[in-house]
Amino acid sequence: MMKRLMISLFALSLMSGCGQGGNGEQSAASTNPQAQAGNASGNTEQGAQADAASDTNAASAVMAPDPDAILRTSMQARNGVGLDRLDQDSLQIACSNAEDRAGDQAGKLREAAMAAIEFPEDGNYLGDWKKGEAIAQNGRGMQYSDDPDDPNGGNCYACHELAAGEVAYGTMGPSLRNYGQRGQSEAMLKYTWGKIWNPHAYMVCSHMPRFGEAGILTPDQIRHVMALLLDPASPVNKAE
Amino acid sequence: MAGRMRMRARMSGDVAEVKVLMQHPMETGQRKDSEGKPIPAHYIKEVMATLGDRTVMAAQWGAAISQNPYLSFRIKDAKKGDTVKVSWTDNKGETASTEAKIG
Amino acid sequence: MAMSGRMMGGLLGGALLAVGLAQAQDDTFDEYRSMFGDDNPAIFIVDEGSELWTQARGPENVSLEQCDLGQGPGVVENVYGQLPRYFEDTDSVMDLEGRLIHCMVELQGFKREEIIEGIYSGAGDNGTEMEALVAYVADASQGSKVAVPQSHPEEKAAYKAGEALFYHRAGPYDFSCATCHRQSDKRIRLQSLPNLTEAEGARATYTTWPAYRISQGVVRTMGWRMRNCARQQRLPELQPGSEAVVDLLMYMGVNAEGGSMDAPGLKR
Amino acid sequence: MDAYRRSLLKAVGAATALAAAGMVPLRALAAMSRPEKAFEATDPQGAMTALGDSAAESDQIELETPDIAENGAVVPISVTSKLPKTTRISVLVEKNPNPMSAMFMIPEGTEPFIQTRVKVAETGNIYALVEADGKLYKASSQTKVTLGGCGG
Repeated sequence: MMKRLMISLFALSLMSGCGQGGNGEQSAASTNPQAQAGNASGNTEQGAQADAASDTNAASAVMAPDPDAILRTSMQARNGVGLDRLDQDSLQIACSNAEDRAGDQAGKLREAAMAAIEFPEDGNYLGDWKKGEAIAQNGRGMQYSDDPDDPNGGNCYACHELAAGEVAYGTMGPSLRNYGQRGQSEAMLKYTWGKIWNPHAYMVCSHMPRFGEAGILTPDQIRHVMALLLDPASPVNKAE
Repeated sequence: MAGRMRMRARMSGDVAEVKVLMQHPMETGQRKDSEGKPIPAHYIKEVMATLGDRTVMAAQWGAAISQNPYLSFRIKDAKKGDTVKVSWTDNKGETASTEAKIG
Repeated sequence: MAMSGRMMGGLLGGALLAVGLAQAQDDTFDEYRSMFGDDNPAIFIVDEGSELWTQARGPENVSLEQCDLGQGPGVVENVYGQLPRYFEDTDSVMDLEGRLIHCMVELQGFKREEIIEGIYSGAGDNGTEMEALVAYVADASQGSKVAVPQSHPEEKAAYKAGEALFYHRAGPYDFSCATCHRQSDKRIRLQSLPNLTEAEGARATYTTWPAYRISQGVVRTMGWRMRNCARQQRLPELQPGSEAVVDLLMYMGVNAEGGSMDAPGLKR
Repeated sequence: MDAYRRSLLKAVGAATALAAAGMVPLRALAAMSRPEKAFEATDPQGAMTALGDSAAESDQIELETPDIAENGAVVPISVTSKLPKTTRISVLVEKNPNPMSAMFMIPEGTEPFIQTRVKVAETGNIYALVEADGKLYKASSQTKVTLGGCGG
């Protein structure tokens, strides 16, 4: 049967990830992006002291498990979803820990995430909120049970409260009710777009998917989601 | 899958409380299986319950009763040890029945 | 700032000091679930499982009554809460489904690929044999205490591997098990999410799977449940009885220590 | 494996069904005529009129349904009638393709109480129609049906 897959000594720097912690995402309705960014960097110093305390002594760890290798023996490709899906990038490796911290790599990862955001060339950030609502409701996309020709959904309702009247919303992320009250300043458009494109630009090791960076949603789809959030006519910004 | 039934009948005060579970797909005819083939309508249409030779409940069902139907009813003037029998007939003419003594 | 310090984002980011609004609202569906009482159609599937257990089948035309689920050949009572565990004959840690597959191959002569091919029912299909067998074995453990062993070195290693897998982030959505299952009182849509990193959530989960899924009219096993989570992580298809399933189940089972088995459960 | 499985289970089911050959023949019970027109109606009003003249609202009918159902495939309901001489209880689900779901005959000596589980297509009303002393009464209750799960 399957012999346990072990590797003798595993580079522990990855395991002891710690550092720039998840900064509080202040309630959506009342923050402006500058304050947000300021907070994020302020945290790095606190993160640094925490690193030193939690570093485990490399010698004491004898056999560390290798989840990547275990998964590759435990899974099979189906409908075009192959083992390549298991390939981790540096962000995933850095964030794969109980603390959800990226340790000394946090700053580098955040800058890389911010730099790679592709803002709309024509400067047009807002699409059709009705299409945005459909994207937010659609939980499918990129699963081996999905039709690859169908557009991916955003599944925003999985984690966020959005439109008034939609009872079936999740509570993993903050409520986005009345997000439109933040207005449509250049800074707000850039922050909201960047947050959807790659949340790690603002909070490294966030559990929100990188909708733009990972190619889950197209720029057009993100424009529609932006409208759902910011268009005054959107049910997100309506009382009832 | 159809056929199995489970019934519990117990005195609760001076009334016999009967709970029945029936194994039946209760297909509406509008569903498809995992290969996408439509599943034909297949549901219980009539249910009968007797206490000894006295009819204590009769029902006419549509396909909107949930799969593996659950039914509960209460009988007056019944006592421990009496036998309750419940039986059903579906739209394909299949039948099943079960009986239990009131506990 | 209306709220300061680490708020919801902190929770989302999993910072240890999660101040936030942990609204411990009761579950939206408590009323709905309580109206089912204990009349669970899983009993029909348990009956089928008990018949399958004693029926001579497969190329060898023998029953499963010699299958050792950890408490000796043919012993079915109170085994579920002590799995996964290390098995001498295969020199590996195995979970219930992996063990049942092993017995169906070694004793009854079925081909492994055949068992795995149709192991879980699709939407709209009747239940499968594995689902019935697992329902039967789980039912026979009703009320017994969860005591997943950590005595053999391989069992300890499986727990460690399970914990590492639990926090492992991969796939286009960067999800790990922890994304959904490391916080309490959280939900995806209206689906409440047990926190599997601590006793309460792990017990509530480990002791109520397998479970009759009212929306599908079949009993769903933990192997099916994990395969479906991996599918929604946008990862490839997780195989029943595989090492990742065993390690993750070891992690959940040990965290669920002391819970009392109450399966098959009744779930959405 | 699955096909093999199905044939096995069918055999078991058929055996059980045949064993029931000795049960009371249902057709013989005259009181049991099936209101086909009600079951075929595709709107609640049509189903109700097929059951009898207009039903008056009554607070003597306790209709218990969950405020919100995690899944529309199985919605527990219970109906208790406090109207004297209750002889029939029917259950209708407003937004179902065929609202008429079930009719229960309540003979003398049986409590005017029924509990079962029905499919509810979408958020809407569930109606209990009670025939008591030859007249028709009704009560309704709203149940919200959500798409359970994580949306995947």
